Amino acid sequence: MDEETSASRSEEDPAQSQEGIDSFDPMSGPMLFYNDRVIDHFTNPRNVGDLSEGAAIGFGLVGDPRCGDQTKLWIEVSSGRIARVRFRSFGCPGAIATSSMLTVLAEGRTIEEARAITDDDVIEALGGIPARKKHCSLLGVQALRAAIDDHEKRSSAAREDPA
Amino acid sequence: MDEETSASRSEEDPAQSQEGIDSFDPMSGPMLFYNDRVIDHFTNPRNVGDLSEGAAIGFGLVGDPRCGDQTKLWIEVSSGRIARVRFRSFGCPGAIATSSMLTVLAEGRTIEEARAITDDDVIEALGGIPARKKHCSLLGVQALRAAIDDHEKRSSAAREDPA
Amino acid sequence: MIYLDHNATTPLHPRVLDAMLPYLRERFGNPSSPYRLGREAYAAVNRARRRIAEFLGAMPDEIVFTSGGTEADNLALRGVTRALFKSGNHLVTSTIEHHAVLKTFGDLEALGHRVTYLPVDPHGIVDAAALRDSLAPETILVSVMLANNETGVIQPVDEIVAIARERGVLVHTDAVQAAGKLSLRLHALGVDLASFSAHKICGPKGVGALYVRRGTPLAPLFTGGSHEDGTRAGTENVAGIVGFAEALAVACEAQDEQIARLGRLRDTLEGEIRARLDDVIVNGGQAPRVANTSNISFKGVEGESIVLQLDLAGIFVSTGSACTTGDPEPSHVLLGMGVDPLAAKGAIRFSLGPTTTNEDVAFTAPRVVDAVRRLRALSSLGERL
Amino acid sequence: MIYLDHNATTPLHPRVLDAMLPYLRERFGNPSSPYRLGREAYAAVNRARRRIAEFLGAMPDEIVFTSGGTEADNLALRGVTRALFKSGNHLVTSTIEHHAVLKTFGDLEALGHRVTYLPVDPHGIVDAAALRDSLAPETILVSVMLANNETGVIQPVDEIVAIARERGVLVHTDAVQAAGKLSLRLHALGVDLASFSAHKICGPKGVGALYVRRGTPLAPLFTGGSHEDGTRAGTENVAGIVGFAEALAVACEAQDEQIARLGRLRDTLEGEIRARLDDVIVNGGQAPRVANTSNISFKGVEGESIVLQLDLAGIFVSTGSACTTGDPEPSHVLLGMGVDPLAAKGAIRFSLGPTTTNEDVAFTAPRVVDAVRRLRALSSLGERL
Ligand SMILES: Cc1ncc(COP(=O)(O)O)c(C=O)c1O
Ligand SMILES: Cc1ncc(COP(=O)(O)O)c(C=O)c1O
Repeated sequence: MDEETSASRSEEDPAQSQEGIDSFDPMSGPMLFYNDRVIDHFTNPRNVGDLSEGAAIGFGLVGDPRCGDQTKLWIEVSSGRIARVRFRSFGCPGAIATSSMLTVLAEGRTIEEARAITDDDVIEALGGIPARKKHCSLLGVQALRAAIDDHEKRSSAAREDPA
Repeated sequence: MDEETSASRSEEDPAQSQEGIDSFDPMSGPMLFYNDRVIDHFTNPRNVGDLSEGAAIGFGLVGDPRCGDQTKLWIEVSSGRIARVRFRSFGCPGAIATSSMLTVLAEGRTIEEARAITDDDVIEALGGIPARKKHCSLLGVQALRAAIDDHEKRSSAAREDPA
Repeated sequence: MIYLDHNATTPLHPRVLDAMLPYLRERFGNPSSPYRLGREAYAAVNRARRRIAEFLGAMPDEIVFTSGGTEADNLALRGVTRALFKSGNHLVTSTIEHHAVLKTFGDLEALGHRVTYLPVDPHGIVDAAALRDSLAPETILVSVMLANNETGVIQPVDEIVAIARERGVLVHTDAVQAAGKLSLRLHALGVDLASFSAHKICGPKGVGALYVRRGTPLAPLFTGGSHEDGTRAGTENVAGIVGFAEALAVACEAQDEQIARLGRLRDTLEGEIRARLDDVIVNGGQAPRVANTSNISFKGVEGESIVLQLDLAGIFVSTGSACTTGDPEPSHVLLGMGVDPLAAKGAIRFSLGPTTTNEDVAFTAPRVVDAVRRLRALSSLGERL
Repeated sequence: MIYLDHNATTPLHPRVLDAMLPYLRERFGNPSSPYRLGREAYAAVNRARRRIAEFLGAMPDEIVFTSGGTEADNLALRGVTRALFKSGNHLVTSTIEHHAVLKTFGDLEALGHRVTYLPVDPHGIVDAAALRDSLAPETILVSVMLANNETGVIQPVDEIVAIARERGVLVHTDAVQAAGKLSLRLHALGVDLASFSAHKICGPKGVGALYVRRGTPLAPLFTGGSHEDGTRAGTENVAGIVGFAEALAVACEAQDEQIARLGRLRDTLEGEIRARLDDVIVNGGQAPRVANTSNISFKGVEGESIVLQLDLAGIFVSTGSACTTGDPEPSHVLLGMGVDPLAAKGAIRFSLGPTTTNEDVAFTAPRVVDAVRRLRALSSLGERL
């Protein structure tokens, strides 16, 4: 037996226990062991949608849906801050909930602050997600960074070509 | 799977079914699946004991107790018939019951008739015994034949040496 | 709660529990024990064996009890392979088998056997003709399932038997998802080995059986006491075996009626969903299927998200075979049929059972529609449909 | 009915059945299913795993559920042998193991492994010193049971571990007859693998476990879904696993008290029999034994005849291990100890359990005496005693 997989079986977060369930390991086993906050963001995702083209906009696209999940993310930057953020995801509940939480964390932040958001920040804000689903949380973070890059490219293009 | 052992699983004699038991295969499985007649001869074996030495006596001993069962059998012959027969057995219930039944079948028979008794006769008289126990029924039959041989040897010795 | 995942497992039928309880209480003997209590247990195991054999069109001595479908599959494949290792090392199966079969062939490959995987057509039917081309002098065994667990598609096992027989090759079929859903007459079907699992037919978990046609060479998977004629050692799960027989009895008694009823419910479910959603594909929908199973791809959404949303609504369905959930890969069964990977990722298996009602289906269909609409509305693939 | 064959199997404790019933009724989910019903089942299996680990002094991830003691033994022996086939092919065991171990070693010999069988002394204790001499560079595994099923004699597994450890050889112990009868702290004992079976401790038949110390190389016996961390495929027997944990809990809670009580009853039984019959030998009576087991040879009679006569009186005992009854050979355990074949054929195993009462023993002893007297009176060996 592999020490790592095996060990994970006994880890446990009692906060994760749900009605009718004696106790279970949220970090292992069947993958839909999501906590209530994740389920809330899956059920009522924040900031779903898109933003129309414009100089203040940045767009990021991450993930190939044929072999995983996909997230698209738009930001609108105003005075160096993320004024608005929107996303769309094709993916599992983890992908949807982490993208949603990411938009909450990003909104109102400066570009630098937004770029510093990590997948661990997202996971922490959600109160944890199943171990096998951790890669999902990277989607939103990467899409945000791509959107920031895109916005910077556009703004420098706009500066260079102010016609 | 061996055709023979396998086939035996489905053979069944409903007459063997006992109180509290839906139905089972008496011919296979755990070995103490004896019917009531066998159990009667095991519980109340007929003709247990021995006969003291004498010209009319024949003695047979069959089986090595270190590697199987053992039966000792005595006959007393009178006018060419088996007037009395006694046995002792070290063995499983099958050995005891078949030896007991054999003595019942032999008593009163002529020497020729007694010699013709087969293990199948004993089994039939008992209403069947588990397949794995069939070899037991040979013990009594062989002991009887040995006793008849012994008796014949003694009588011819007596005839030759009528002192 | 609406349970539409009967291909994953089923609730115990009340008659099954009633049949088991005496063996969990006063009739606790070990079937190998030589006194009355043991004989009673032994008789119960053999009675179950006879009943099961009768329902399956086989002989009692051809039924070997196991701890489930997985063990039955392993016993068949590993047992024949070992018994016939001198005759050859080539094995044939299909790309859409259950993991209990596929992973076992994978392991046999690692041990030096050669395995051919027969392809399936777009309807999910194994290409029996391809079997003929794959057969070699060293082929010893073909294993093709009777009904697929994800799509319900019925496989041409009779054709496979006909082709294999000509060449003296043994045939195993994983019949776990066929029992209770199709009429099974094993002697008539002509397979040499067939696997069954009690918990798929309202029996208990942890019990199954392997049918082993008389004369079929088979080495045991485990050794010990001489239980099951030496084919499978270990104290028998008496209560489980008794429950298995009762479950099969219940399933077979009501089989024709259930098949008709579940077929109608399944058609209603598919009809309602298709009437209200575009870009929906019923995988295997054009093939002969067992009546209880419907595998539907909803393009543009991921199956797991549908599963969770329905779970929150008290409806239990799955994305595919239960033991591969947790696996982010799209179904090997659907990919094997040539389903587009995106459609495969949006697949949901609805599997109905004896307790499924009209109301269950009436409640479920609109919630599926809502879930798919909502998820499509937030999907990044909206425009790709 | 007086049941004195607890080493063959045990009645389910009522608390065990109560713990199982919800999983045979409404909590029927498949532990691999991703929705609530599945998670509930998954949680139940893992809770059982944690409880069992705690009672055995192990970690939860070191417990692998199986279909019983026989499968656990096979998984250990075949699994290590396969995982370590590159390291060597020499295995060591004893002459008094259960058939689940002995026959498996026999099969491994047929597959080309070399097996050394350690002898036992006249008290039934495995000669641990002989292990040292048998070890070779290619030795990979030693398997010696913790308590013998026929005599109850406790084996020097700690010494065996000490010797094997020095040489980097893995140690398996069949602890099926030790659970609930001895304090078990597996980490402290130092074995790498240990087998358990629920039905020997008032749990259900068809469930067992293998303890696999972290880091122990082990190949699976069967493949399929990724259950039990990939070590043992197949849908879990949820109710059985829950019952197993409850049974171990019941056994461990009352263990010290039961050991003392059963020891007194066992001594009474042996005392009454010896006081009233000559030519009686308590096999292993001079060795440390688990408290519930008494193996007595009655010279001049055959064990099976005693079993039947007691059966007719409503008392259930056996001649030895249940799964070899039906086998006319005298016990390999007793012969291994050097017991005279005639005495071995006259051996009866009395094995007491939690429900055994003073009255049971008081009723049994005189009936044993009567049976032996009657059978001796009709025995052809009368004069040989
Ligand atoms: C087709 C098929 N084969 C085998 C199995 C395995 O059976 P079990 O769950 O009894 O191990 C299943 C169920 O998971 C199945 O659907
Ligand atoms: C020492 C020992 N090992 C293994 C086993 C086999 O366990 P199971 O009956 O669960 O297959 C038994 C019981 O028969 C036993 O006594």
